Amino acid sequence: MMQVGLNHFLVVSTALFSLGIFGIVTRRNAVMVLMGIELILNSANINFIAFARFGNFGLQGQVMALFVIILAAAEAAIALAIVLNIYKTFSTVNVDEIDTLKD
Amino acid sequence: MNIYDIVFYLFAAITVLSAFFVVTTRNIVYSAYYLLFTFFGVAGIYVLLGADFIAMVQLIVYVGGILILILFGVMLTNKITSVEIKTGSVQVVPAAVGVALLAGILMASMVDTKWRSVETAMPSATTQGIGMLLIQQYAIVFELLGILLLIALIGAASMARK
Amino acid sequence: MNTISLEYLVDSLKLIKPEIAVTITLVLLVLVDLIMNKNKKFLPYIFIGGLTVTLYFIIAQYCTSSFAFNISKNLGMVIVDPFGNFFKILIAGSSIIIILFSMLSNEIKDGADRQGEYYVLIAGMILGMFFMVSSADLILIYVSIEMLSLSSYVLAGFDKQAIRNSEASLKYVIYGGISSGIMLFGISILYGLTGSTNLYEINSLVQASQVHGFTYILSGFLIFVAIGFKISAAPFHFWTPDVYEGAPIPITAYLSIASKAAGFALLIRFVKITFIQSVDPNGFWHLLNIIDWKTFIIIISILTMTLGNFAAIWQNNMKRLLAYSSIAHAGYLLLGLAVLSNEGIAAILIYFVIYGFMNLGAFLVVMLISNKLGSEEIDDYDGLGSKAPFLSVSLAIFLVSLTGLPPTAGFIGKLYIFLALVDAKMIVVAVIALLNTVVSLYYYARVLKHMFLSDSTKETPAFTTSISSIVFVALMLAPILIFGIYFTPLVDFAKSSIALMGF
Amino acid sequence: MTYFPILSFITFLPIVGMIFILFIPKTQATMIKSVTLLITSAQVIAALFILHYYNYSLGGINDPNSFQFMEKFRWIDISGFSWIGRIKIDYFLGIDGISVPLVLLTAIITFIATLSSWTIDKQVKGYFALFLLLDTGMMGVFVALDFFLFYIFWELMLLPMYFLIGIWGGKRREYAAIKFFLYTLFGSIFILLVMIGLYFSTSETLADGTRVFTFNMLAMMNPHNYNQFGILSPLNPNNLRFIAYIFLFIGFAIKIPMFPFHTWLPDAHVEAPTAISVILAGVLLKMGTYGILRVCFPIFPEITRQLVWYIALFGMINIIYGALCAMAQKDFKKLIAYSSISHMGFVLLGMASLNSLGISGAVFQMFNHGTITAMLFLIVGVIYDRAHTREIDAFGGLATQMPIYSGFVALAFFAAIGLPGLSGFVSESFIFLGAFGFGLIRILTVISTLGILLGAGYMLWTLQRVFLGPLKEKWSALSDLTFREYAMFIPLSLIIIFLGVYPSAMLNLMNSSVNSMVKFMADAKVIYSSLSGF
Amino acid sequence: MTDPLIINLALMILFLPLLGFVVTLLLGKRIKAIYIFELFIIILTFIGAVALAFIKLNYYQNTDIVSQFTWINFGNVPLLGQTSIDLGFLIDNIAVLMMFVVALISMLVHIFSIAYMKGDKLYNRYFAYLGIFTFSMTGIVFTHNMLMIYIFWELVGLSSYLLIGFWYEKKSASDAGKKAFIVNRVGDLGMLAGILILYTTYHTFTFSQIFAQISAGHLPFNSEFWLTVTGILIFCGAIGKSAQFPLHVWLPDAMEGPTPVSALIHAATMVAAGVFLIVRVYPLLTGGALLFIAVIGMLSAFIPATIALTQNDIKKVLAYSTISQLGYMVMGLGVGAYKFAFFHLITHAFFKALLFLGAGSVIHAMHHEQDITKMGGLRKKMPLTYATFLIASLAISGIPLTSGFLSKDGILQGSFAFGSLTGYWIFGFVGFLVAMMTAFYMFRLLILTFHGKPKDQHKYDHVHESSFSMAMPLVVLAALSIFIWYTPNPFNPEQGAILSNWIKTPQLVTPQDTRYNFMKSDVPAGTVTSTVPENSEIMYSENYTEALHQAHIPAMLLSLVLAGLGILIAFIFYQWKKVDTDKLANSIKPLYNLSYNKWYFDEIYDAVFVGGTLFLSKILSWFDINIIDGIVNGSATLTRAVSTFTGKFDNLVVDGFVNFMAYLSGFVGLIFRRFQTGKVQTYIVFVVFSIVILLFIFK
Repeated sequence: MMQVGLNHFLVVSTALFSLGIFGIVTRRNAVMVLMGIELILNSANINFIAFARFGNFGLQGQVMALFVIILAAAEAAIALAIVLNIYKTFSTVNVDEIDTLKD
Repeated sequence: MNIYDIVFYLFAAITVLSAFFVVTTRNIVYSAYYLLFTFFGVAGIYVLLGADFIAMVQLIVYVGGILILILFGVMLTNKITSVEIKTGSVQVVPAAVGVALLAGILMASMVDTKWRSVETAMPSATTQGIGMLLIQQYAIVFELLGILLLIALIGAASMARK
Repeated sequence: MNTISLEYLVDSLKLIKPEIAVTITLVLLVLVDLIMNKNKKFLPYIFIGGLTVTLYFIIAQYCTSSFAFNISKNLGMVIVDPFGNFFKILIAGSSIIIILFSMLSNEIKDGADRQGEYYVLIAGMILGMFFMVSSADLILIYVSIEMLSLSSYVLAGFDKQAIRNSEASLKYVIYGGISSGIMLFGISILYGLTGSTNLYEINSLVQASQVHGFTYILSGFLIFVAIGFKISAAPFHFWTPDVYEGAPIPITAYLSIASKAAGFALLIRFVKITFIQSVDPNGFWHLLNIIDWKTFIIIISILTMTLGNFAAIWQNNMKRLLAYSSIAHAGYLLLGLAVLSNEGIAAILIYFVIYGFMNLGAFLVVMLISNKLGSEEIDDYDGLGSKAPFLSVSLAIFLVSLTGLPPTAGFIGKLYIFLALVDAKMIVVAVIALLNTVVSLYYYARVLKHMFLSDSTKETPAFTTSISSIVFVALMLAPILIFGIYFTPLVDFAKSSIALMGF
Repeated sequence: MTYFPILSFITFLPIVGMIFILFIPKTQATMIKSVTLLITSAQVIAALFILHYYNYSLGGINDPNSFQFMEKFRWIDISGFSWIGRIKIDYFLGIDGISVPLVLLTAIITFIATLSSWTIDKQVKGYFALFLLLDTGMMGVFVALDFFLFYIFWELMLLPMYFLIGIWGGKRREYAAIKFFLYTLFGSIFILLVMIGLYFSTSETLADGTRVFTFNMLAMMNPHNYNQFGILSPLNPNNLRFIAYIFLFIGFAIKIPMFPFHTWLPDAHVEAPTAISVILAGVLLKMGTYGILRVCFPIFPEITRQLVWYIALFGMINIIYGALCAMAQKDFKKLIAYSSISHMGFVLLGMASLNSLGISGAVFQMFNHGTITAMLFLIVGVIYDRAHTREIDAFGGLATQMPIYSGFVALAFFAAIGLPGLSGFVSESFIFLGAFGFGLIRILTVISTLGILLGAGYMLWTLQRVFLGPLKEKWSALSDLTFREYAMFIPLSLIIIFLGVYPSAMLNLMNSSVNSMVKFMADAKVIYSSLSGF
Repeated sequence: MTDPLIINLALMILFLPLLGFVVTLLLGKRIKAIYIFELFIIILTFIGAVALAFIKLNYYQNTDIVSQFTWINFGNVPLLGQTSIDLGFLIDNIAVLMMFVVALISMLVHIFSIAYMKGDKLYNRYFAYLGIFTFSMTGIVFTHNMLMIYIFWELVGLSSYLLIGFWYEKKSASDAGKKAFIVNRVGDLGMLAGILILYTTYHTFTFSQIFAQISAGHLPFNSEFWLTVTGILIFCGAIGKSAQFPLHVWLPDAMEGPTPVSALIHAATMVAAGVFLIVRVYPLLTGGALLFIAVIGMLSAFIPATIALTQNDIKKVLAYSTISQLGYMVMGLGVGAYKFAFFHLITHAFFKALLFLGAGSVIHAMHHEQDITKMGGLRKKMPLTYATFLIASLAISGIPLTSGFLSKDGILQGSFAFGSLTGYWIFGFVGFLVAMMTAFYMFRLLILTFHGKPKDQHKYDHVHESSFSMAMPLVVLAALSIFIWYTPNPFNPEQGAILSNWIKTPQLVTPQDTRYNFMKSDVPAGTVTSTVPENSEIMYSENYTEALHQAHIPAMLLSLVLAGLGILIAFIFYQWKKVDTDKLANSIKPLYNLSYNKWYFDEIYDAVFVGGTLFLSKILSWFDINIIDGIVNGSATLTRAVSTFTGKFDNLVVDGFVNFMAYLSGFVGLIFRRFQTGKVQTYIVFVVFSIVILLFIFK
């Protein structure tokens, strides 16, 4: 195995990203979908920090990651509130069953 | 193959594998716990990348905040009494094809690209630097995030109150 | 890294007075909502007052062209320029209209006890959009998009009773979450490629570097996903019909105007600043040869307008129809960008003003009708022409304007887009767009048909419209008719606003 | 020059009337009708004034100095677009010998149609408001000299027409209305595109010496006003003028309507209320041929010369095809509609001749077709009002029951057949004479003459089936014309007879312009061939 | 050269009947006796015509009076200069003679009609129509240009239409009117084409100017061939109007009109307009065109004559005889017997009008019975009618002392001479044959009607001689059928003023080498002046004059013998019944049927032209609805193929009908719609795929 470098981190982040998307599109449970989103955000964060580290871009990347984490928290809060709301109205949180609005 | 590498592979494996389980396990609660491991793995990677502060934040916010939130979500949207909280998957095949294609493209281009890469020493403490950036260059973003959190608070409350 | 003194901050604050005004309004709304627990009818007036002040600040600094929150001597996080100000006026203006709108809406009235949150969240959206149109930094862009999104997720599900509200909200949040996630990933790649998040800096760095082109394309497209989501460009539009149908009408209207405008402003800024090489004297842009934005946008726009128009033929729900129509309009607007010239931008700005009036007007009438009929189904509009002549005729004019027939302003908007296209010799694209216009006539005319041509099958009494509604509708109507005949001021306004900071 | 802006007056008077009507309570139906009648009669008077002060010796066409009653002022002027020059749109009205007959026609036909609309009792207010709006649109098209303005007026009449057919029409009105709407919009987008292309290819020098892009149609007619690199500039070797011409032509041809774009017409006519059919056939169709004559011909003379054979060919097809289709119809109104297609073919044929005789014949035919077909539709309307059917075979022997009506019918039918002494004859013979005089389209002309044979065939056959023969029992209660109907038929009849006997009254109006046009087209051959790219 | 008196007189003659028409038509409902006004007008017209003829023939015998005005001015036309269309009069001898005939017969028919039409509910309108006919006919006669000929040509067509269909409640009448109009239009198309060629070439409609240019060597499309074609095309108008083969089918049907109308329009005047037209354009007819005219004339003389042999309807027989006689005239013109042809026009007008009026008298008396097999023995009850009818029959058969003998003999003589000069004996042969047949069927008619025993006793009992107003015209016309008015010598018409001084064969203007050999000018080529002297006599070659002279006696004798033979056979068959006609008919069944069924012209035309047109129009209409509209509207196949969504679509978009574009749009829309599943995760899959596709496109 070669020396761990930037690409290794990128591979991890890409894998996380892909798994995140996969989770979002396949899991029926809305909460699981939210987990997928978190995965995506994490993958981007890895990118930021890895790039900053290996490209010597300074701390910008880390600050970015910090912001993303905060945003992720906010988003999760709102999203969960919405999911709870859905649960109240539909009595289910299975995303694929919530399709009254369609053509 | 030094320690750094081994640790990296360890964390990478934890991260990716648990992420894989997150999106495949039928039991939601298990999923949530796998997510914990993923976050943990990511935090480890942050450490490997010299982002000590971010790693901490990752643990605190994600594990301490978001994950708990998600668990609450799981609990509130399912009947607690049922032992097995399971959920199915939909459209696995098209999703797998699509995601595989996308992942392939991403991987290929990520690996193929000649990134700007400079050999630098592992930065020491980053907290101060981040702090400076937050109140200088990124002051506006920082402030904005404050308002954003307020809005998120109000929004979530409003939603929940409904 | 330069140390930035406090003075810089203070100077910067002077430049973001509109944003500050919005923020203060926001806080004020929160406080008033808390203090005056029972009586919430002052909230909208406070809000309007705040926005008026905001508008004043925008106009006062209209011609300023400057950076704020500098990270170095001549680079900043925030750009204050006429282009951004134009969109801020658009956003603030449409916000005022939406607030008035909300005061007339039954849906919002039903959630009376939560009106405070409603207005606060709208203020949040405004703030997000203001930063979207004026930020020069990808981080700020991302944060502002999130700010806009988070508020609108909640607002889309604001109505208590309606099931569809919750659903709209859920779809919106999932869709929005993943698109901003994808964008973030794109941003991270771009950051990796250039080492900066500042658009201007990226521009110069890209010009200097010789990195793998495909990765740029990758990052560009991934970033476009979230913008495409905001402007509901195909194939990222899927949320639009569902959310538009599900959300309360004022919010639908707001999403179709303000949110889209902010998205466009962002897109234009992103494409132009990040990838520009030079602007020739004729106003055409020469972009860096790393991403073929022109082809990309043409494909997207043709896809968008075609999809929007053709799918709209089938719609039975007025809101959904207008949703598709707004998708189609996004397609037309994208054409203005596809030209990659200042003229195209001018066309977009002109179009946006007109589009704002006509689309808001259409939604307004739909809402007023919905208030009375309790339905947005087109079939229920049968015989409306005789029952509510004023509303029907107004809606007809708005729809005709959306079709783009003279002498309504909608024609002027389209005209300028086509002027830009023909000037750029993109004839085939122009023909496709024009044919799309014909298709669009089809579904707009269907509404007209139901209102005027079909006799009512149901026994619904004729209904009266309150004076305030009539005045409001008439106010929306006036610019449609006036700009259709005399559009000099409009064009002058747009023309003076195409200057982006730095170009 | 300061004089009364009569063209604006005649164009916008109906809009004023419309606004006025909007303030009349909808219960006051008679008042609404009276106001409309007042407005339209004022329009007729204004048209007569125009006629009176019209200078017969001025040519017009491409010479701005010989247009009359010109009104020109800057409407939109946006300077400072450094990269595309100034955007300048003029409010530019003016008439020459080609538009004068049509202005007159519009005034007369709208007046007649107002009378014919008297029986409308459903949503009277809306009807007359739209009617007047339509009036403005039509009038505007004939007086506008700025392409942009022309286009605005062109589109302005779409919507009222849609509603007038759609709301007050027959059973399948919705279908007919949307078909009309889609077809014509489809046509007009092509016009729009070419208009924009021309805008970027033409510039005109202002008083202060600056050159600006222009929508001025007269400027577009002069090849020296074109820019070197405009896509529709004859100076540009790679120009797209040919395609643009086709686009423009199709845009106008849909309105004529020219085969194979004609299918909207029978439907529209059959479903439209009588007055609207009258307007549609009387004025609206003329907008297509007028557009070709006013826009296609002088702006693209060299392409016109290339394609003239095809124009004549389509004219011929229209004539024969329309006539044959008319023959097969069972619905009286549809028959008239197809005959309209056939007659409009003559106009195309005449225009294609590119000589004075043919073009004056074409313009004259526009006027005559306007009056004659209007009368034919009124005739159908009268019978439909009484019998509530238009099935030709349902009738028979009406001449006995309604002798005076039948007299007018005979007049109109024979005018449509082209009987000498009635106006249709003069224009049709001029068209034949002109077209035959142009060697290129001679054969087509000869084939087209079959049209007058077929015309006689279906017209007389109809006359026989409806009016001759024994009276059917069920129609023995039909009453003859009312006073109002007299008022519609008599003016039209007088015009038809007068112009049949003394066509100079109309031809003198247009002689100078037609001659200028012919001269222009002939000169253009030389001028354009001397430009690069040819 | 104008003379105000003559021109004003001509104007009066032209416009008086129009005034009569307008007044009578408009006041017809109100004032019952308004027909008297029309009568008054026509008498005035007649007086005017007599005065005109008198003045012209006495004082201006060799001068043609022309007067014109500019009708339409085209101003300064590019490439052509000042251009205008002039209308005007050409009053020459032919015109005044023709006018006299028209006015006289018109007046007589007016008078005849007073009694004949009595009691008709549209009595006044009938007179109004007669008025407009007289007006139109006068127009044709007086005009000096092709355009006006065409204009009035159509107007006589109109009046013919109106009068044939006068009893419009009868389907056969309105059918006949329609048929007449349309068949005439067919001929007019040719004429129009001829006019188009003339105008295109000469930019004028005026005869004299056209002739001048032709004689100056300016030919249509610079080709003699086209000059011939032009002549033939103009002749097409005459084919229609004069009911020549193959457009003769309308005339028998036109007998549906009132009988006086048949006398006026369909026997004496209007149908002769075709001959008049040839007379007018005679100078520009080339040898080829004349030969064509002769052939058509010959066929038209022969075929209807054979048909007339077997017809039983009194008016139909007369109608076919009219066609046959017109064919004579046309043939006469074609073989160069210009004078005699025109002369025959005049004489024929009188005796044929007389025959028709006589027939009218009979029909009136027999209560509108027209079948001669049901008549008989009327001689005794209607002696005056019988006498006049007999004179007319003798005249048409060409028996000496009648006018018919003079003119018909002339034509036969001309065709005889033509045969001897050119070798085309066929014209002479057919001429004589027809002369015999004419005599036969006329006397067959006479015998069956007036001789023998009455077949329908009941009707016979009610028969009585006609009243004065009906008898008077018969007498006048009978008088005019006697030779004395035309020539002092009953065997040589050339001795009368009418042939020697009044009718003059015009100078040809066609190029020398296009003429018949015998018509070639003796003046050497090149010396022909560019302007044709007005009223100049044709300069035939010597040998023509010689041949004509030689043909005189043989032709006369032969025609006499043949006519006598025809009469004799008629008597044998019908009077003395020596031969069983039925048996004879059976023995030559095919021929008899051919004749009896009018050579099946109507059937063939109906099937081919009428049926063909209707079929074509049906096809096209189907095409219009299903294909043209179908391309737009969606063809049936497509409808079925996508019928699953048709139902939905119909309700959703324009009810029931869908046009193809809408179909397509709808279909595309439907596809797009499929994406909108309502499942947000599916959307995201789409997004992912879109990104992948876009990346592939732009890679």
